[in-house]
Amino acid sequence: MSLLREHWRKLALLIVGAGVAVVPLFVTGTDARYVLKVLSFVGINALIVLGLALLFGYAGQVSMGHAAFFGLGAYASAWVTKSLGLPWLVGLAAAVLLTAAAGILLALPSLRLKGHYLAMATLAFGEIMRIAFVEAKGVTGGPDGLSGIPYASIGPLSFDTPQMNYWLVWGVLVLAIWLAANIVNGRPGRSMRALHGSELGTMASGINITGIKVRVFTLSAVFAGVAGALYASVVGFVSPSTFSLHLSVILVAMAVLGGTRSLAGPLLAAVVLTLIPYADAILPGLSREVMTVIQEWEADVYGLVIIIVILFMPGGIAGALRGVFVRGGEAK
Amino acid sequence: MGAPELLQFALAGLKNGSIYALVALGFTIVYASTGVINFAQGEFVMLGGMLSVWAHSTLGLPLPLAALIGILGTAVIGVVFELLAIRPRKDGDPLALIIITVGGSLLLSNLARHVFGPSERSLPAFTAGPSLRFLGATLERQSLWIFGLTALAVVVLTVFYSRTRLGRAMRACSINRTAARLVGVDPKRLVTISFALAAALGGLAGVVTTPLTQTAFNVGSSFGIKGFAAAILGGLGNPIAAVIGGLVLGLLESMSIAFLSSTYKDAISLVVLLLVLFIRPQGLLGRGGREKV
Amino acid sequence: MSLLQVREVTRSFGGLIAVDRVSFDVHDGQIKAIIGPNGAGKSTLFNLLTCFDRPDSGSVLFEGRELFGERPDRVVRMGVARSFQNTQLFEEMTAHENVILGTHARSGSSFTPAALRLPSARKRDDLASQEADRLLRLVGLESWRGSLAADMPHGLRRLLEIARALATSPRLVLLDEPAAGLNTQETTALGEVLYRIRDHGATLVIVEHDMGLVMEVSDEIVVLDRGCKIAEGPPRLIQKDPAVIRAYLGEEDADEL
Amino acid sequence: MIVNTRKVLILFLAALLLAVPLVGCSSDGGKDTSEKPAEVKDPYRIGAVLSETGTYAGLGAPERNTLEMEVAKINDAGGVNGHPIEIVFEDDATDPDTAVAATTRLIDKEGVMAIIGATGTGATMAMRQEIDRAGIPQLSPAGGTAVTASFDPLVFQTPWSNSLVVPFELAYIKKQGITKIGLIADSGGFGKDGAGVVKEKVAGAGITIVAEEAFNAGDTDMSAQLTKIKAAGAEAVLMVTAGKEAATVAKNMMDLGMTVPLFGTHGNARTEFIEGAGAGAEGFRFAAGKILLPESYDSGSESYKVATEFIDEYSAQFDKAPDTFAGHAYDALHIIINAMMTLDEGFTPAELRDAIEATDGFVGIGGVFTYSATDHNGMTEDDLVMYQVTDGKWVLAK
Repeated sequence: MSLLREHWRKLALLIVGAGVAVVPLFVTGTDARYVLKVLSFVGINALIVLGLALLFGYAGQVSMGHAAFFGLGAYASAWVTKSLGLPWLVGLAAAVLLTAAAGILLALPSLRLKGHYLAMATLAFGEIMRIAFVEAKGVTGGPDGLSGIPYASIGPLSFDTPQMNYWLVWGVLVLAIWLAANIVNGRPGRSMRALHGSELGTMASGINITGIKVRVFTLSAVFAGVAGALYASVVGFVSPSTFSLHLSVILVAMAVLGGTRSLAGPLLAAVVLTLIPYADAILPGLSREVMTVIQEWEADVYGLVIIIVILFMPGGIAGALRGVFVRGGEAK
Repeated sequence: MGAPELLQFALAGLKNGSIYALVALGFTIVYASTGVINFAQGEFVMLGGMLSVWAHSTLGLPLPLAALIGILGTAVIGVVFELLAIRPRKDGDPLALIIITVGGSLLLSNLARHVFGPSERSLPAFTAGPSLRFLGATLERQSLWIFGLTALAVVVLTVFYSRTRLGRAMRACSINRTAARLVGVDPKRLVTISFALAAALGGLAGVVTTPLTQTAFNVGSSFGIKGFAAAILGGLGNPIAAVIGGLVLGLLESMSIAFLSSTYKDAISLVVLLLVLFIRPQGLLGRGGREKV
Repeated sequence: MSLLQVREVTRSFGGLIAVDRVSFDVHDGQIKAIIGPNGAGKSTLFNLLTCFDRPDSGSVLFEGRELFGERPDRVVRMGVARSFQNTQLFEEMTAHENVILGTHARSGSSFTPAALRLPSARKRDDLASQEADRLLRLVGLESWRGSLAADMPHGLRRLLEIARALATSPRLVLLDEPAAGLNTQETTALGEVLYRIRDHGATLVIVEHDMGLVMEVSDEIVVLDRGCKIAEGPPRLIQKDPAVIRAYLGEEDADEL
Repeated sequence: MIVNTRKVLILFLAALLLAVPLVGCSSDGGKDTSEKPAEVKDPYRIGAVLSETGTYAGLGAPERNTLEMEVAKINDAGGVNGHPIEIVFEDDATDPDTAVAATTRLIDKEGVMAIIGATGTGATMAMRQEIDRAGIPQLSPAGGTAVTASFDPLVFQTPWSNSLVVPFELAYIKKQGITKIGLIADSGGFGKDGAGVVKEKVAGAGITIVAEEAFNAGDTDMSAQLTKIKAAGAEAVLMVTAGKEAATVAKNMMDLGMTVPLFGTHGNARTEFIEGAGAGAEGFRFAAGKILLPESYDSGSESYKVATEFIDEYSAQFDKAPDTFAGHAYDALHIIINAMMTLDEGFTPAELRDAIEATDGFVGIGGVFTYSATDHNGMTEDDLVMYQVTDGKWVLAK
């Protein structure tokens, strides 16, 4: 049984990988560039939300400061590749190391805090970092930001077209999903589910709860940092206004809408909510008039969608999906 | 730096602090009845200002009446929001409700943009006239309104919580939701009342600050952050803690400007807030307590 | 040197002293029982020994190392496992998984090997799975391997929790009322399990109300009353100790002595 | 739990299967008339990336109003050489990456030949990568110095930048006999940019900064900062911000009993400031283009005619006088239109860019624009005047 599932998973992963890979071959119209750019943004958001889903859905923690990690990753790689002129992979490594360090430094003292106090601490961290992004002009370019950030490249391979950007972002995303799924299904995931079941029992099993939470927090910070590095090279421009509290809150909302103990739900929420203002990227029939109305009412629609989903889908998207799957005959 | 300047810094800090305190009070009230941080609290401040401006400038009503409309109108919106968006979620899961308030915040601020337009609006001062001078420092008349109304709100809330049956039921409810039912009060009604109260207080904050700062559809989030910070700094417990948190935050900011740097005043006060949380995770006046095995 | 040295341990709640300067030793390979009337402070002492609670004063040395001040999970990794009076199982997991979680104490929950599905992680998972199966057989639960903890009958849940505790490869196992709620047959089976555990090299401390079980399995007994140790010794002597009889007078258990 | 991974994968697969055909369709449906060689009556399409929502919504709204009004007028008058003008609006929600996606959509999906935008400096800068790639000209109504200081041959700017306004204003301040100023600026893009230029230029103007203070958007009181400026012995306060907090600064100064003059910049040329600051606005002086008071032009001049006509039409249509942002959008549009007028049928974006760069003496709302290969801001100090608030109205300052 387990072997069967193992194969299933490999096969499915292959199919999805292949599916993601071939999308650019189908997107060939005049607006291909636009569609691929939008899909790249979707992938970047999905990557951050994936980290938040691990943090919130499995470790039960909330971070209101993930935009700051996103920004740290973006600035780190932008600075290394643009100002220092070093290879992109070095920039990526800098983004990973910096966000990991910041994640641990914030997580260690913060995880003593519960609920709202943790939310406030991470929020404060996010705001402090935003001020730092504005003030550290020498590195960040201040409020004007850093422009002319080079495209990602690995050796001779340059990710300088929308197709390549798309492949890069979604390649990293698929890899991150694989990592996250392994964690969730492996020992750390089991420990986190245990924690969800009984905190005392978890301690009695000799499991270091704080250690796990710190690691999940750090991992989710690193996911955001990697997303930042991707963002910097895809957009070519980084400025402080992107990494706002508003973004942090929207990302958390996506994770919560997705539902707990699920990766699929939050990912789906990230994809759908990110696509709202770019609806015509996947629904080409939409007229300009409709798009104008959507853009005008986008923020209201966001708010409304958040309220309605949480009111009428108590388990989030994941809960609804589970319902469908169970009814679909999966129950043993 | 002389004594008059110091006093001036203190007054500036207390004025900002009182505004933060008013917003923090709203957070505290909703938190007490639901265990939820209401991210739409800042939007109540915005709505209070916007509605009173609308009543005063567009309808041409006298200022006191416009202020009343701002406060009561916001309270009504708070109740409607609770009935439509909070109450239907039966399990009362705090995190779900918090995210609902995030959605509410987005919705309210953008609806306000559609209704009132994107530009900033203002109100005249409650009492005209030059600012008061004493000991070499000055204080504008509107600040007295802010101090007075904040103090009044604290007194009324304290009396309400300790002397009235409804208030006591709300306190009981914050400890244990079934306890309220034992006292014979429907906890659902208490949640509605707490939203009405919090919205009215937010509206009040909006009305008294608009003559000083103007208001716009997007001012809610900055009020929300400061109020949330003040409520956490004080410790999410009682009205007094909220006010102390607000005043401490305000003074912290103005003293940062006085002795350090106005560029980093927010960073400085946030760092202090973080340190307080790391040392006293329950806030300055919050109840500690070990966890039970 | 004794495995566990309890020295002058005191814990009070408000004005009430729950554990008052209690001292005793547990030697390697022993089964030691802690008994006493309701409210004698047994559970409090138990929580103190496993660091789920902090004492006001005193010290507890395990293999010569101070336990007080350690986190509960570290104490488990040092070799002191426990069960709970109200079982703390992972209800939505199978019996097998519950026991596997105990093995995390030794082999950790490390992220990197798991995330990358390294061969070392798989090997460790296989070993953990085999170890869990072995322990399920040890406590006689092999037929319940795939059942959810939530679906298991009360008595078996206690055994499952013991198996999980053993999975942490402890040198000392503390069991909090393992026989509570068990029928005679189950209690006899439990006694067998306790012997088997000891024969595998672990030392046992049990808090227990069932005097039959206590008298049968324990090598030594500590008697607490109102927070104080009033007697310590082998079962035969304890049964005749006047202070113990006095403490139990008026309690229904006194007849059983 | 293994099942869960499978669900992740299945879902993604499902989403992809759904997305791929849709995307595929879009490539069929995406063919555009603008691809064909321009025929008579085919519209010329211009993109506009404006902040209609988000923080800068208050700025994006008048810009959009202006563009809609002006395009209708141009088309009623027969368009450009017979081609109607079509503006494709995008909202960047005051967010750089939304601006990038919007730009990509305008270029690839809508086939625009020039882009007006973005409202904010950050979004303007973010769009550059796409603009450069497509090689089409961009006219930005954003005021940041970086827009033209960090030079891009494709990017033009219509507002007075801080590097133009600040030296003009410092010279005026010096002329008042003031040598010691206190600087107060917001910590956002506009304030930082302006404060930087002020600090760079004071020495040359013979002025010293005795206190430098900052505030954040959303701050409710600046009296602490002003107290420091007062204590430092400043003879005047120079404020750089475009936010509503400007009114609070003016009011706080009055309430603190500070009698030294307050100077602002073109960022304060909004009626909302006077309304908000009330009595505190009295005597406030700032530099801006002549649009605020058309009578500052000779009444017979071309500038006067353009300005009064625009103000009258805008006021009639939107029941509100146009602010400077409306003016910047007006200029951006008309500079493009004028450049198009000079070109033959079937011009390329590169030719359009060259024609825009050749703009010489265009009389707009912000001033008279003359672009060159090195100057893409195009205005001079001659286009600026000092204003003073008197009795709640702008008048020319002495």
